[in-house]
Amino acid sequence: MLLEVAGLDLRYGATHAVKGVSLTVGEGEIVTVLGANGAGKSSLLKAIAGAEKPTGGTIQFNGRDITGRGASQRVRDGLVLVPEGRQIFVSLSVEENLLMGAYTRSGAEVARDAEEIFDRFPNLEARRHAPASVLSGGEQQMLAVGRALLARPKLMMLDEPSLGLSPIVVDQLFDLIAELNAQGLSILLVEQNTQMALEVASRGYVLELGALRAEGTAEELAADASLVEAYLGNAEDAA
Amino acid sequence: MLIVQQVLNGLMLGGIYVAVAVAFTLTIGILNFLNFTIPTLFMLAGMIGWSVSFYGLPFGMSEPLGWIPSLAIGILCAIVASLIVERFTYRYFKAKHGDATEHAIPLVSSLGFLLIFEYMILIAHGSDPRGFHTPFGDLNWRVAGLVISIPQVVGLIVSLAIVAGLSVLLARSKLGRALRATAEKPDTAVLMGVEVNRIVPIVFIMTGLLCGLAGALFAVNYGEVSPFMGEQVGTKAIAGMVLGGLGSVWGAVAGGLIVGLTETFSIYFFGATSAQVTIWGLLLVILLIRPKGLFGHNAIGKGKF
Amino acid sequence: QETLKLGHIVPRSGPLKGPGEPSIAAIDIAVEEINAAGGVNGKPLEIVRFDSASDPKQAALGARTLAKDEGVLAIIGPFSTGEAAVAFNVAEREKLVMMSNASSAPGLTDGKEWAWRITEDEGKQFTRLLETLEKMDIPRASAEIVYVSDERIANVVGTQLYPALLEAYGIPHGEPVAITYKSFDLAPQIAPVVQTDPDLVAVAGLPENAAKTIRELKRQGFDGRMIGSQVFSDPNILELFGDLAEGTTFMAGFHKDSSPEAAEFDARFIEATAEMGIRKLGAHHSDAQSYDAVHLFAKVMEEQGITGDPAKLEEERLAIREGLKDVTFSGVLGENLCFAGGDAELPGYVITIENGEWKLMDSHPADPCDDTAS
Amino acid sequence: MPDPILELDGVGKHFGGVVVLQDVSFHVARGARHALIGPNGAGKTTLFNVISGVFPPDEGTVKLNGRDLAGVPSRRRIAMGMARSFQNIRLMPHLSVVENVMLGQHARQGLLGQLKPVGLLPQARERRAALDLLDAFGLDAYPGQVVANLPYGIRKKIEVVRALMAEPELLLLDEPAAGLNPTETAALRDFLMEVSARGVTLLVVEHDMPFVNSLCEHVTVMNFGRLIYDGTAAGVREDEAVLEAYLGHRRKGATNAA
Amino acid sequence: MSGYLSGVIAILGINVIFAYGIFVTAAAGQLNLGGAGFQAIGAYGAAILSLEFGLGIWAAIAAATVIGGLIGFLIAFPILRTRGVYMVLATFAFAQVVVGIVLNSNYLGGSMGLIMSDYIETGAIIWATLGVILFVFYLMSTPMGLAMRAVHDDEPVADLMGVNNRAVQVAAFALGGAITGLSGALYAYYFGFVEVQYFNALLSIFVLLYVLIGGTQTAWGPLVGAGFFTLIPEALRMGEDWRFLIFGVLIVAMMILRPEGIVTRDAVDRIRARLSPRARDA
Ligand SMILES: Nc1ncnc2c1ncn2[C@@H]1O[C@H](COP(=O)(O)OP(=O)(O)OP(=O)(O)O)[C@@H](O)[C@H]1O
Ligand SMILES: Nc1ncnc2c1ncn2[C@@H]1O[C@H](COP(=O)(O)OP(=O)(O)OP(=O)(O)O)[C@@H](O)[C@H]1O
Ligand SMILES: CC(C)C[C@H](N)C(=O)O
Ligand SMILES: [Mg+2]
Ligand SMILES: [Mg+2]
Repeated sequence: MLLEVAGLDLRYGATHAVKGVSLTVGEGEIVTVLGANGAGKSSLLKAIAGAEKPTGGTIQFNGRDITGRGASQRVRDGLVLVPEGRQIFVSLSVEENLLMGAYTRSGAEVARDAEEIFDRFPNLEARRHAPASVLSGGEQQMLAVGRALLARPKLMMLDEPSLGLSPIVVDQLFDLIAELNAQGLSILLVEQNTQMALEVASRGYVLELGALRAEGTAEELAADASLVEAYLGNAEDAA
Repeated sequence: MLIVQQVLNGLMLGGIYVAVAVAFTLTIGILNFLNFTIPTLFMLAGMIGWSVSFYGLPFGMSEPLGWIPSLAIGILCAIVASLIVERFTYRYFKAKHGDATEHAIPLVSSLGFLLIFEYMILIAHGSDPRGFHTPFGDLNWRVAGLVISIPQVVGLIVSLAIVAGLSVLLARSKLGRALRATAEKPDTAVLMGVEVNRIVPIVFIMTGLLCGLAGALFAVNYGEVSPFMGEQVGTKAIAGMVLGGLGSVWGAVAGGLIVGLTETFSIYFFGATSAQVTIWGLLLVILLIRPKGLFGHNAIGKGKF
Repeated sequence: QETLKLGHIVPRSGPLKGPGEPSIAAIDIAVEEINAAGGVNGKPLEIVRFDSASDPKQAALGARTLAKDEGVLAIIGPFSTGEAAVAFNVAEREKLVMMSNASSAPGLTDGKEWAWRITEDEGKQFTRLLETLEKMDIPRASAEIVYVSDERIANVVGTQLYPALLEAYGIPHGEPVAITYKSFDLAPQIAPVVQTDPDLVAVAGLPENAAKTIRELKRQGFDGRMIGSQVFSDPNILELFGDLAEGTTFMAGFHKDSSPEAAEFDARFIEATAEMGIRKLGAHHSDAQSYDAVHLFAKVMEEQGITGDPAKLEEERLAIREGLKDVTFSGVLGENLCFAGGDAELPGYVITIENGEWKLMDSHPADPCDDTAS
Repeated sequence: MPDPILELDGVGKHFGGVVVLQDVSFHVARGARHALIGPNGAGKTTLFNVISGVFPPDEGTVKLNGRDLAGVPSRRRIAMGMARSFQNIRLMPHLSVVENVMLGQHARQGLLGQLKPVGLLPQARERRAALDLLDAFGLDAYPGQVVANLPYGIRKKIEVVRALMAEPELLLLDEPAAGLNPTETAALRDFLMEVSARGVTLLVVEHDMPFVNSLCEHVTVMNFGRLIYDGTAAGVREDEAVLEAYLGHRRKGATNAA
Repeated sequence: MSGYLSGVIAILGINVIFAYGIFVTAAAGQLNLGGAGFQAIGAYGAAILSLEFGLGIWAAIAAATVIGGLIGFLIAFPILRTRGVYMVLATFAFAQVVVGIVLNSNYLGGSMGLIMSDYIETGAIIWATLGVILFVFYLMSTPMGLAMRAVHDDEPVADLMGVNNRAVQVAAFALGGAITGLSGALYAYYFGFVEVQYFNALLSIFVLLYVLIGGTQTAWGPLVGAGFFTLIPEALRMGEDWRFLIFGVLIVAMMILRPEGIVTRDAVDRIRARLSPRARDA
């Protein structure tokens, strides 16, 4: 297993946001975490990334216990989080934001990889030297994803990457996820676009009020009527 | 002749302000942190330098030392103090939610340190100014009836050299980028792999070094140090920094020199107490016309809707 | 009540800490002497201190506290003109004697009943200096004035006394040049002063300011004489001025060689301050004045039969004031000294620095007290 | 179109050399549920900013209820009946949830109302109104909390509630469903249907096409700052230009146009 | 009441009022590092009105308050052109100029100060303090107070909510100027002396610290902050210079432990909830 989280617990003062969650992500796997607003998905990812200090449990990455490691060290280990809400650096230019993603790397490849991102997201190319603050919401999201890709991680955790992206770009994004996965990148994905998430993922977990409510293969989850009712919505309802 | 001499006096006085103004502008520009301990770092270098040259190292570790090693120790102490400030102010400053007064948090702790350092020195050495003696009889250069202070000229040149280096470093390098990112969103910078606790201290080391050097030059030049020298130079340096525009290193250079000249001529024409009105009045007027100073950049905004 | 309580308001921090704080040692020496000899009316003296931090308001607060809470019989201090000008109002309100030990601006006690001081007026002292200069025919064709504008006493002296007195002695002078207490770079102010090449530069400022002034004067090539009244006349200026001090001439209200008692006091004082961790080269006139103030109070209290009984506090405070009115006293300051109005009449010593030493150039006896002036 | 509430006529906007809006003209009918869609960077949010007065258009006019808004300061527009939410959540971080919502009432209170000590009166009408609206959105668990730490989806909803608190005639919503899961999205849609039934006109920017399709009867599509489609919701699924630029062909039968 | 206690209470009262003057602008997002300047205006206003124009105590205090407000109003326009740290330093510059003008004016006593002919006792200050506290609590409970806090958090959004940012900020400055002016007038009458050196940069810094350490989120902040700052040094009085050192350490510790100030909304809500479970949603 690439990532093994066991009994992870996270409290913010009185709020018990994550309650003893265990999950695994295998080498080359795409795993998704689903749940309602406030279920604790973002908190879980932040704890795995080291941005929040868990109050219990252990995290193993690449066969090594990283529970006590700092967030920046985990990036060096190859564990990267694309945080919720974009979090781009508005005081840096678009290009500088991308390069920040490659902070732990150096060499000529970085520039090449950056060009590749620009090729994929022409909107970014057009604003390359502009301050990132002028980007539209969706463009900022593209930038956030592109930035994470530049880290060349082993495991990428994406927190609602499709937020604010137009349908075409969502498609592109999920294609990209599949493509990267094919190249060996493992992915832990939190998505509100549950149908697409379950389409690309092989396995999934469902969180409710901080605790694991269900886990299984994507097909199992998609077929679970009670889950569909609570989180996944159903096609007729939406149509 | 008197006028020429006064222009020289103004530029040399401004030279002292420049180094401190640059230190201010660095921490504001890079870390968005108005670090009020900067004047005390300047003072620490001078006072500790004096103390070592007068009493020797503490706990009887040495006899009084010569002026060069004493000032070197003073500068070192300023750097260490600056690092202590980093440890207890900036490191605790996590911009959780952006709002108009957020820069107040480290600012307040830095004011706490201002009191701590100033009163530590006052407790140790009292409030009196102390003479600082160098072996040079006369540190002045007299040409054509003009008196020019050599340490001040050296100080100005050193400041300018450091400034030139810094401005290139910050605008272009990976370090500069990481620092700016950290200033804006420390939590996110960490997620990029930035070791915030390693790179932020670099800024504080530079700050300590700049202030320390300025403090040492001050001691040599005026042959005197005092626990209040920081306040004196600090407020004017702030004026210089604001005049130039926050975060603009060359702006701080220009601002520092403008303040020096303004002060000198204000004193010359209207008397000692007039400088306060002219310097700060000029600042207000300039802010009225250019709310971001002469060479200021746009401040970090919240981004778009 | 076991002891007779006197208040002492002293600047233990702020700009006046340097000259002001050592008065603690001077007062303690006197108290020790008196108590060792059996106290006053059989009771030991006790000093209750309050730190004014060189701040007039703190001095006033201290006066109020000492008067109301501590029930002191009288107060020594506050130290400086700035502090006294404000705190004296409290003395009037609370009705107890306040004896300032250093404030020397003219007119400070005028129209007040409870405000006293055991220092000599700067105007009188500077007049004595000018007299001596004239007597000794020291070059004085022209003068410039440099003063510290944000210290009350220096400001009064620099803007009012020096100009008037220099004129009275026929010495032309330029517009007084202000420096501020904390200015470090005096080049812009001093440049025009040196330009006129005066014989004398009269300085009004605390020792540190005087030190800076002389340093800048010399740097710019001044070769005349720096003079001053009492404001910077601290024995420590020898160290503070360094080798630039030579020839500086000024007034002091105390001189250790004026009497054997004075010399003994000076020596004990240096020891006592050293114990406090303060390095003094000798007693400042305000230290001698503080020392004598304690003895003076002891004398008056003895004469008035003060008991320190809290029930009689009000009347005993009044008795002390009445006792001061026609007292004469002797001490380290001089013999048979007295008060004219609220102000003590004290001698003045003209000091010049020669070969790195204080040298007595001339001395002026205390004026006699004129009973009609008040 | 009969009685449009909002009329845009030839609106243009550029930042420096970058043209962001170009000749945008369309109307929003009173009482309509109108969607504004388009690719990322098409200029939708910019158009919202122009309508709400964050910055003036460089060209063209914006009319609300027939009145030209040129020169009307942004803060007046909410009192004229237009309220909006924000794509990047902009709640007041130091205000509690209920205070954030009460801020929505600001424009409706006169100077005297501004001086009523609402905070000292636990039963004040202003507070009750805010609490009731929060209840209606299922947010009754949160009123006293500071918003900063709430989950994204919750904050997104509070934004909508705050805008509604202004009792607008025209409600501009910038991606209200972003960050909501399908079930919550459906609930939001139902709620907006109710709001619409009360006569409030909706202009919604949204990328969630099932949501758009089930809520709005009229759709305007932008690309590169220009209008490329303005018509019925049904028609947009057949429009080749829109498919090309925005929806994409591949999954058109599946998720996007469900 | 003992003399010492009444003295401390008077200073506390003056500081509390002063802090509220700064708080009112800080609550609306404007950090005023020019407190000393505004207080000097009140103090010198009262002094001149009483010494030169013979106004009675209360008339002079009221007039000084109005003058403070007026100057706050006028200076708001240029100062509000700047933002963030620039504004902090513009207010600082303003105070420096005010003090500089006093310093250079013989009419205002220059650096020698003015000695008042009348004085007030602690009781008067206590009443004034209570009045100001009640007023600010009232203000912060109104929609206007809410608007001020909204301006503090996010100006552009407040604007779109219909808040007239400019008016709120100018009003806050005027009100802050008036309250600060009041504190200055009381100061002048209580100490019987105004001297310009008192109104120095450190004073501006201190009063801002009262407010920021107390917390800008609720009207309790300045009360707690000014109380803490006035009383702790008194409690530490034995230590002389040490007390400021300890004080500095406390400031740093405070910011580490409670970066948003001693009193935050959360804290107030929690206390209130404990006191009356009914008002939990307040
Ligand atoms: N910094 C924080 N301090 C206090 N409570 C927090 C903090 N961050 C999150 N919480 C609380 O933890 C719980 C879980 O929040 P989290 O953001 O992880 O939910 P989520 O599943 O990501 O929701 P969403 O889908 O809306 O993003 C919520 O109740 C939230 O209020
Ligand atoms: N101040 C500015 N300077 C330069 N370009 C800008 C500025 N503001 C916006 N833009 C550009 O204008 C375009 C439109 O932005 P806008 O935010 O309106 O897009 P949008 O349609 O809302 O997109 P999204 O769906 O991604 O939110 C973007 O490409 C953006 O980069
Ligand atoms: C000791 C002196 C400097 C005090 C001075 N004589 C004064 O009146 O303030
Ligand atoms: Mg989340
Ligand atoms: Mg948008």
